[in-house]
Amino acid sequence: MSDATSPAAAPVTPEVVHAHGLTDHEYAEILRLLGRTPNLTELGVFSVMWSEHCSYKSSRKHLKQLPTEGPRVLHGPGENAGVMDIGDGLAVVFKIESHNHPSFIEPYQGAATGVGGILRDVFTMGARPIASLNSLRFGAILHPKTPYLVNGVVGGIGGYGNCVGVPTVGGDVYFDECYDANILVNAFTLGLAERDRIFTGKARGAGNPVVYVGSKTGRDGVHGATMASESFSEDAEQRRPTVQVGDPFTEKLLIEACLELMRTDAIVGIQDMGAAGLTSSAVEMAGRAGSGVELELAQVPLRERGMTPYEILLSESQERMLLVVHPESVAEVRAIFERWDLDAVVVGRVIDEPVFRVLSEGRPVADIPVAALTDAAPAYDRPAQRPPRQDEIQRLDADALPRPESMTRVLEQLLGSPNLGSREWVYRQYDHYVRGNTVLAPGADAAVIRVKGTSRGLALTVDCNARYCYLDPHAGGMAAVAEAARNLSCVGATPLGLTDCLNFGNPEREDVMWQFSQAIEGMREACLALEVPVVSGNVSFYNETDGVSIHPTPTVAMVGLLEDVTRIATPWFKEEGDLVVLLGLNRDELGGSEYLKVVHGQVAGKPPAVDLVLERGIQRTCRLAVEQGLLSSAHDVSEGGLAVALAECCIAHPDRAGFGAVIEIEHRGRADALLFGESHSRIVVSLKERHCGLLQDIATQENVPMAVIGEVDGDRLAINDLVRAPVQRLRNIWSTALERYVK
Amino acid sequence: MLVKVFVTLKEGVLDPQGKAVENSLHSLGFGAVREVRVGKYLELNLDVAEAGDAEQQAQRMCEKLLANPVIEDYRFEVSG
Amino acid sequence: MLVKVFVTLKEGVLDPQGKAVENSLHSLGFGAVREVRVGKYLELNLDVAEAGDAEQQAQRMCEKLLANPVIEDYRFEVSG
Amino acid sequence: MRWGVAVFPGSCDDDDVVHSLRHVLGHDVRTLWHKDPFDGRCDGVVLPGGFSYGDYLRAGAMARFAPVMQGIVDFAATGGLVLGICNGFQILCEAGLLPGALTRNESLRFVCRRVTLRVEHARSPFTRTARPGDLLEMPVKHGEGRYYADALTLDELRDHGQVLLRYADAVGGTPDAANPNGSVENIAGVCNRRRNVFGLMPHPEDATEELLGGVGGLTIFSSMAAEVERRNGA
Ligand SMILES: Nc1ncnc2c1ncn2[C@@H]1O[C@H](COP(=O)(O)OP(=O)(O)O)[C@@H](O)[C@H]1O
Ligand SMILES: [Mg+2]
Repeated sequence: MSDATSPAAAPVTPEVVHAHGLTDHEYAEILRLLGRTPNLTELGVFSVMWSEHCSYKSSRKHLKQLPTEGPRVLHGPGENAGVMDIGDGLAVVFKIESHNHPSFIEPYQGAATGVGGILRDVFTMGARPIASLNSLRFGAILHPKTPYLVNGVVGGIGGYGNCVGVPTVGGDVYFDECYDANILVNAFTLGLAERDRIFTGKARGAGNPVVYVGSKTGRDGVHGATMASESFSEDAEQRRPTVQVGDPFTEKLLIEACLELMRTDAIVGIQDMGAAGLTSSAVEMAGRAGSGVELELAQVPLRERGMTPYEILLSESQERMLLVVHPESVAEVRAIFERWDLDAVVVGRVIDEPVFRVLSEGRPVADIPVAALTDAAPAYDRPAQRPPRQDEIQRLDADALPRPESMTRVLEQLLGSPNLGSREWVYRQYDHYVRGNTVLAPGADAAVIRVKGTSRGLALTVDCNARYCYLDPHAGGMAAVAEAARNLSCVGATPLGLTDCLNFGNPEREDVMWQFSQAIEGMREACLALEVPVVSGNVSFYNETDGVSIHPTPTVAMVGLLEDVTRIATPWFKEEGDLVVLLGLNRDELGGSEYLKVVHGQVAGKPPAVDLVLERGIQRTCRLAVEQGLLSSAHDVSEGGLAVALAECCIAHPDRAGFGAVIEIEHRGRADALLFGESHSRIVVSLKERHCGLLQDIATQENVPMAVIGEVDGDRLAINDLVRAPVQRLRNIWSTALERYVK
Repeated sequence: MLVKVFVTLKEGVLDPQGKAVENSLHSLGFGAVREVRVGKYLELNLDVAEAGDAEQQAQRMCEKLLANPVIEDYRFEVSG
Repeated sequence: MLVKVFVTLKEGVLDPQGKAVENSLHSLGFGAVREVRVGKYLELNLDVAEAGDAEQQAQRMCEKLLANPVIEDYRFEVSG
Repeated sequence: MRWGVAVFPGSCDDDDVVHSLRHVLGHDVRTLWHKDPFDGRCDGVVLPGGFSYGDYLRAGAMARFAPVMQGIVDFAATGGLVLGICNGFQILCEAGLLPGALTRNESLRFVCRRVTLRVEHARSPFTRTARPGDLLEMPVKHGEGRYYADALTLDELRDHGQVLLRYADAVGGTPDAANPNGSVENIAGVCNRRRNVFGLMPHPEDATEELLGGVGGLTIFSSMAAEVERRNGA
């Protein structure tokens, strides 16, 4: 690939074509569209624009299945981020994105630049970023590389997010050997904008100048977009020079300068330079407007000497934006960026002719019809096939499982396990208070931030159980949406919309495509039933190493609205004497549980099934009860099952030791299934006895089973005659679980 | 044996720290400053007798821990 | 002129980073390592003709910005 | 009360300070842009938290040379009240307005959590509405907050009652466990000998509303306001 950096005159041979990740068929199509042979620079442009990452060529057909409409949706997928109306003339702008492969190569910088990238997607639309989430998947906790990766990634997310002054208010972290050689780092940001001042990436108006702002261009990440679209192999670590380094300080200046400029009328269109840098931002802006763009590379601010047009066009240097402005505003743009000590340079102009034309000191180096790069990009209907071994995976002989001697011991083992232990070690490294809106910091079912100047609040969560998706991608996709909505409902928020990051293996494999289409179908059904539109998202394929795929991981980040931010619920018990109530049904589903994995070393069975009607009823019941001020606490049952959920109610208070509880549940089946089965649609609430009747009324109306299962009491947790443990002991085990491994 | 290790960013890798120091030095009036790069400097004592042994260990320590080969270069000196 | 600046923590100032590196090296099997100190290493080009001038400027840069005298010592080398 | 809040490139908590002073306390606030000289026409100045100039060399090292700082130094020299929060504290130490230095947290990690602070002295413009031994709750969030001063300086600080706040536990003790960053003697905030310049690592501006988890930070701002009233009334 070394000759890719030599001048455009270098010959385009079949090897060069393949090295760019293009198939013979795709190359033939390029020849047809151009009516001539592309030069090397043009080939590079095609390769990034037609990469999976930019073109969504394998996923487009399936993504159309997702419901994207709703009364509050202002901009759905297709823009840099989704936009939703929250009333009072305000809108929220949010999106999630992956930075998986870069984070494996250089965890700190990979994660940091992932945060930087998603921030730009959000403020490019005119929104002030006010909250971030991150969703992380690492390999087995005992894998020798895991602590290094965890420390690097968490450090990078904090290092970048803290420095730009955007609070990181939540996220999730899981460990599983399927990610040993392919970790996942998905970053989410939410911004707040005025409803009528949303900016989009459109290069309108022939003659309008195209302005480059932000950091100078170096050779960083040349070919990042194609890397994100290729499988990993051992030699990936040799792609070293392409690592991007983040500069959060410059990003902070860029945010302030752009938001300041957005208060003027200078901007016609604006877009961040993300994957495939200058090329994709210019081409996408022209594509959306049906126009063309002409660039003069000699004007582009460069950090390194001797950069070729190829490198300038494909560089993924961070902290850069591309603007189209009104001609008379150029001086104003310059003045504002100078005030923030940033470069702002006119590098081209909008043209009527719909082509992407690039000059280098007046000499043409690329000339490609915009549509050839956008609309004409390949779209595949890749074959999908349920793998025969799926039946085998789903088989679980529960009767053959040895019965644990002590359920208390099992509970302790689970609370101290990497996937169920407290995440505090992670989120303590993130500033979750900056901007002064954080009502509920990490540690609850969802984060809550207030919206200044209104009585409203926003709730945020990110969820996905990839083990469920592996066992049954349809049920798993459904569960991811259901759980996210449930987490929002637990704090009292009504789901508004979601953004998803679909992390999958190699789409050229039939079983992966099957997983993909199944997961989307499951998500779709849950979105429809729970009335949550998908407003933005991201697809990350090729998460495999040497032919082994990760578990399908369709991460769902969901945003909810609270009309009154003072009316929220938190997971932990508040007062002795409160009754403990279970909304929902125990169904003894052990398949895919953390208990099976941790205690019996098995990943098997059918994952718990989601009954969407019940799910909807449970969530509404919880929300109404929070709204009416009936509840002292609310917490959903998820990984680890009922026993872990009850334990969390006792121990999850951020500063205090917590209360115990005495629980008596009627039950006839297996004790382990009762305690540790992960049936969906269950919420544990606590409340004053006098509120019980009112809660029962709501539950009856919503057709939701409800049972009083015990009382908040003392300083130990007791469940039937199965579990008996001091709260302090459980808390110690739980709160030190992660740091024991990763420190 | 005293080992001094110098860890610097690879050429071409963005050095925001260096850039910031350069800007500050300029605004403090040091106009002649060009290209500042900021790296790490480590001193460690090695309880071994032979310089050759120290060199070998230093080499391996740099490779394994002290420098991040993805973005950094290193250099070391061993002295009595 | 190339100026190399070494900034190290004063003796007596706790160096948790040095301690952490030392522990990591031990657990990687480098048992002979003693007393690791971590500091900063800066390289800067000075567009001046005279070494003496470079020395003077380097001195002032260290005093004013590059090191904090409450906690740090510095040292620099000027080369052609 | 008229406040000035300095804004450096990379300041992050400036908006939060302005919000607390203007909307929670109802005071007059203006921002002081780092490139502009400061005329001293304020009753109190706040240097907010964040990562001024990226904090790329040492936290606060570059900000002290900003044009606005000369005016703030002059303001302090005439007895004006200057409060440095987090990065502001680091800047004040770098500028020599406060003794000591803030170094990398002992854990080598950024730390964000609520802490309890014990008021050591109420005889200061920053703590005058409190009583010695009072406990205040507010968050810390920093990577370089380990206060360091040599033995001689520590003696002086003690002799002159300059340590205004220490990290404490729920009952007012000062065990290591209550210390989020390894600061010497659990020191969370110190003032100068003249007692008109104060720096602390915790964030009072993030603890001024019950909705956001408590009002422990109000003590600092209202003490300053009370001091100004006293001075003006006198
Ligand atoms: N990577 C992370 N960054 C920030 N907060 C996190 C992260 N991972 C987990 N958390 C927080 O820890 C708490 C527990 O997370 P999790 O167990 O995933 O919750 P749940 O099961 O309710 O979805 C949540 O408040 C979550 O936001
Ligand atoms: Mg939950």
